[in-house]
Amino acid sequence: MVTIKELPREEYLLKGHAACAGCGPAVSLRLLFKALGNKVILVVPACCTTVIQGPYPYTSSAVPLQNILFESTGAAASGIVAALRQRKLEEITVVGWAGDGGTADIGIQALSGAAERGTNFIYVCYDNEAYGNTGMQRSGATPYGAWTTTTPTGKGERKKDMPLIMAAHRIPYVATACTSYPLDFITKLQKAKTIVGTKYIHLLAPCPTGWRYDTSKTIEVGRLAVQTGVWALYEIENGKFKLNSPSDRLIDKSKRKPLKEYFSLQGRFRGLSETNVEKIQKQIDDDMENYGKLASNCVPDQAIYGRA
Amino acid sequence: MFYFLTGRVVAVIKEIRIHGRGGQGSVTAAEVLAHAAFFEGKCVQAFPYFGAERRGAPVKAFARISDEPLLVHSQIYAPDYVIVLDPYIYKVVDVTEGLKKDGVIVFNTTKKPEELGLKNWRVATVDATGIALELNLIVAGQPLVSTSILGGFAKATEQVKLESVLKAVRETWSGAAGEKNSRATELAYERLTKWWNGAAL
Amino acid sequence: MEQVIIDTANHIAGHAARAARVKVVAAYPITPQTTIVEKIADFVESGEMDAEYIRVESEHSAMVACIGAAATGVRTFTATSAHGLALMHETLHWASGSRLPIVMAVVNRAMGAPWSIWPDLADSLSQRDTGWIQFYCADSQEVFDTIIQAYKLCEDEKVFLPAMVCLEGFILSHTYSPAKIPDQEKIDAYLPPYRCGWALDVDHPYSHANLVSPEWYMEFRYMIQEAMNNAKQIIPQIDKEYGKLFGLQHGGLIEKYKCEDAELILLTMGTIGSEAKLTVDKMRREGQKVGSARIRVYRPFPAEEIVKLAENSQMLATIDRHISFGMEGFLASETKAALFNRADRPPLAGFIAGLGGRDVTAETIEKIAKKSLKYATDGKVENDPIWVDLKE
Amino acid sequence: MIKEPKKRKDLPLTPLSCPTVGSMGKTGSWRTFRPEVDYSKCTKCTLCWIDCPDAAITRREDDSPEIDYDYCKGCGICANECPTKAIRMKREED
Repeated sequence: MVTIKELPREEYLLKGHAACAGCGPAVSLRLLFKALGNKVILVVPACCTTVIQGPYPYTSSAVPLQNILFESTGAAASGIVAALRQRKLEEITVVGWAGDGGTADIGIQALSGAAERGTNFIYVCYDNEAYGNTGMQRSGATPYGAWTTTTPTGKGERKKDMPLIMAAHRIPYVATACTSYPLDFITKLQKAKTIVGTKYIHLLAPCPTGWRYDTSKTIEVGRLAVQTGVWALYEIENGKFKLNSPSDRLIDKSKRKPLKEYFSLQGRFRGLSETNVEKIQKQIDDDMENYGKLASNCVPDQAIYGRA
Repeated sequence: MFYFLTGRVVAVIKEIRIHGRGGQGSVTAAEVLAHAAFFEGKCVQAFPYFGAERRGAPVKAFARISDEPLLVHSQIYAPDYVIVLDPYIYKVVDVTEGLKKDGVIVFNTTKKPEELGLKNWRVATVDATGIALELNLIVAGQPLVSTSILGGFAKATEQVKLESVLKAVRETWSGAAGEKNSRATELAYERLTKWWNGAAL
Repeated sequence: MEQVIIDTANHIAGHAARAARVKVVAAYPITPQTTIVEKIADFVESGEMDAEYIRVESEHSAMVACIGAAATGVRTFTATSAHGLALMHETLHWASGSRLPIVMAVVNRAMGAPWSIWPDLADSLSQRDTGWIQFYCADSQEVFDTIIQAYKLCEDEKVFLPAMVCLEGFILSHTYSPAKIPDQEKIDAYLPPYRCGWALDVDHPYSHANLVSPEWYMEFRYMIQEAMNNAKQIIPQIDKEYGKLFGLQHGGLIEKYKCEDAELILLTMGTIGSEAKLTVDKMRREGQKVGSARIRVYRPFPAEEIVKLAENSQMLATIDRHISFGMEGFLASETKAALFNRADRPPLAGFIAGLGGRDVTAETIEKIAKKSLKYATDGKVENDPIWVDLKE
Repeated sequence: MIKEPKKRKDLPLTPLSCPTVGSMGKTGSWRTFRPEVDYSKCTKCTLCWIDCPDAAITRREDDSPEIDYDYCKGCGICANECPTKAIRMKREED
């Protein structure tokens, strides 16, 4: 695992951008450049980053960036990858950088198409669990029970499980990550860069404006998401499921922090009923148990989705 | 702005620009102000500056108050009044841009006009932030000034009565928040200082 | 070297993409376009075409893949029909707004509901506002030549806009007929590789298509209009130059047939324009001075040429293979618009014919011409569109 | 590429934006609180540097943090994450 001080000092998300104070996705995009450098072409659909980069004639992105239609990240990436190959410019990394709405909802078709075609690019979904750029409306990736402007009494459905959906495409690499675990995210990006084909990383990126917490708590909230088991860090490499630290130790329920610690920091969970908290706790316990099973008895041919 | 149709002054429209930061309630201030004038039988409009509003970033909101129905939909370039919600924003934004010569600026600050570089403007000041802190009127970590300052506006410009503002405040906030906001609005009305003599515009 | 092949217009379109040395094709199958993309797949797999064929999962993604590739500096091609084109609508705006010289074959097909796989021009005409140049072809040779000319045009730095090359489904797309495939070296000399000075490039990192505020958006839209006007001047030059090089010409903006002394001019598009020549010849043999003007380029709309055409004619008749519900055919509307400020404008009768693949024969066109001449002599023209061969 | 277009002729064919520090201007004006570093307590762990959303903290040669107040939005993540509480948030006075 790389250490922080080994990370390059160069910044390719230039300061003075338009992200809200305390923006998790903005930290994450910086981390992406720490991992991949600047021989990167970024493909960005309609999402917070569309505005974060600033209006013409300026941009805060120091790498070439293709702004594209909301549902088209996968398709645009396919075109760019094909063109680079035709122009024999092979060492450029094409990265799709999209929000949860642009990934799990409107953009899933283009992403699935690109994955099914084995398009050689890294797709990072920075997940702030709602349509952030338009003011926190509910998305498919909004968690059960969470407030958004279109679910004032809490979302009625569970979070769409994008990582496992992508694993079912039998792509060579799927991983989850979190802004609050920068080295884990960076390591996964660097591993993805060495793999040919479609690589999918689902990154939990806390959002103060949308999750209703104080802007200073972004990294703390992300950490709690993992420490309470709400969000598990894992990798599925060629179908082989592996839990990453600290999630590997949190299969044991006693090692997890109480769920309330995570909820209490965030205004979006303030209206959560006791029964809903229990219901979510049950969901987490089942998921972690399932991840434990996947990790332990996982020989390549028994992986839940990744049979070679 | 005076709306001239066929050479005759048709309607006297009072135009107000509100300066604040994303998350401070500039748009709410415009809406509550319009609501207050509506209670007095006026034709009203309130609208934000349409752009990506980011928490903390300078934003503008606008209101129009008129005797006749409002047909205009374009932006406000020469306001009669300016309301400044944020005490420091004048360092990065020219709050007097386009303001009419004898227009009035209602400023949430503890400073005097000369300290704000506004010596030759008609300025009224009130420490709305202080009032909010006094009453523990805090929302998402920010002192709420967007409605209380309208109390100051009522006194400084006499464009709306205090009771109309209070009525509009309670329309916007119910229960305890409504009470606290109304109290803050009354205090802002009482504590407003007009730094020029002579009547309002 | 040069060869004459006999094939369907769709396959000939595939040949054109190959001859244009397209580097990335992204396409999704839809009747009646399918045999274009199948032909291209053969060329790519056989190595006859050094290109990348992205088998995308939808037409929406087909156009966006072309946008991504063109923005990365390679020549791109795609093809679609009817609902595929409609699904692309949003992406068409994005391509023209990005000023990318993508060329697309549109195999015209009627729009549903209900399903119809047969040709009319409703699909491409309803995309006339998307900033795409639109060519309409009357035969396979023109399909081949127009695709090559389209790249020459679109990659001209005074244009830099995408273009549709439209051909009617089945009556053209699936019709087997001869076409000359010029010598490849001569095409390569005529059409040098595509260069884009502002392509996505890690050494010159620009962001493409950022948010543009009210301060500049209108200027960028005006520049697209300027490019369209430039195209209106350049298209005839390209057609003439292509004619000199390859001995093949198609009329520039409007293919005029015996219009010089025509009392009645039939304004047509696509294959109807070809068959109209038979009607013109027959009626001239019967002493009636009729001419046919086939609008080859619909966007940019050749308004000035139409005004010139109308100067010495007494009557105009437009034949629209399309209806804009609640009004009339676009060709009728826009021809009237072009002539509106002309005091000496002739009367115009607007006809709707051939929707959903209904056949439009030379006889049908003759009925149209005769009806128009009667309007001229009576001095009274129907304002509403006249539906030809409409069942009671 | 002209970075500050004044006239139409300055414009590229399609909006191409140039990488710029401060694409939204000096965002330092957005904050109401500012982080202040007590270097005596700083252990140069660089956590503040890695967690800053705005790259407003640069890592000096000795790995100690330097805050660029022109662009720091005062979110307070650095103060919250600093293991030795070497960074304190202070209310922005005039």
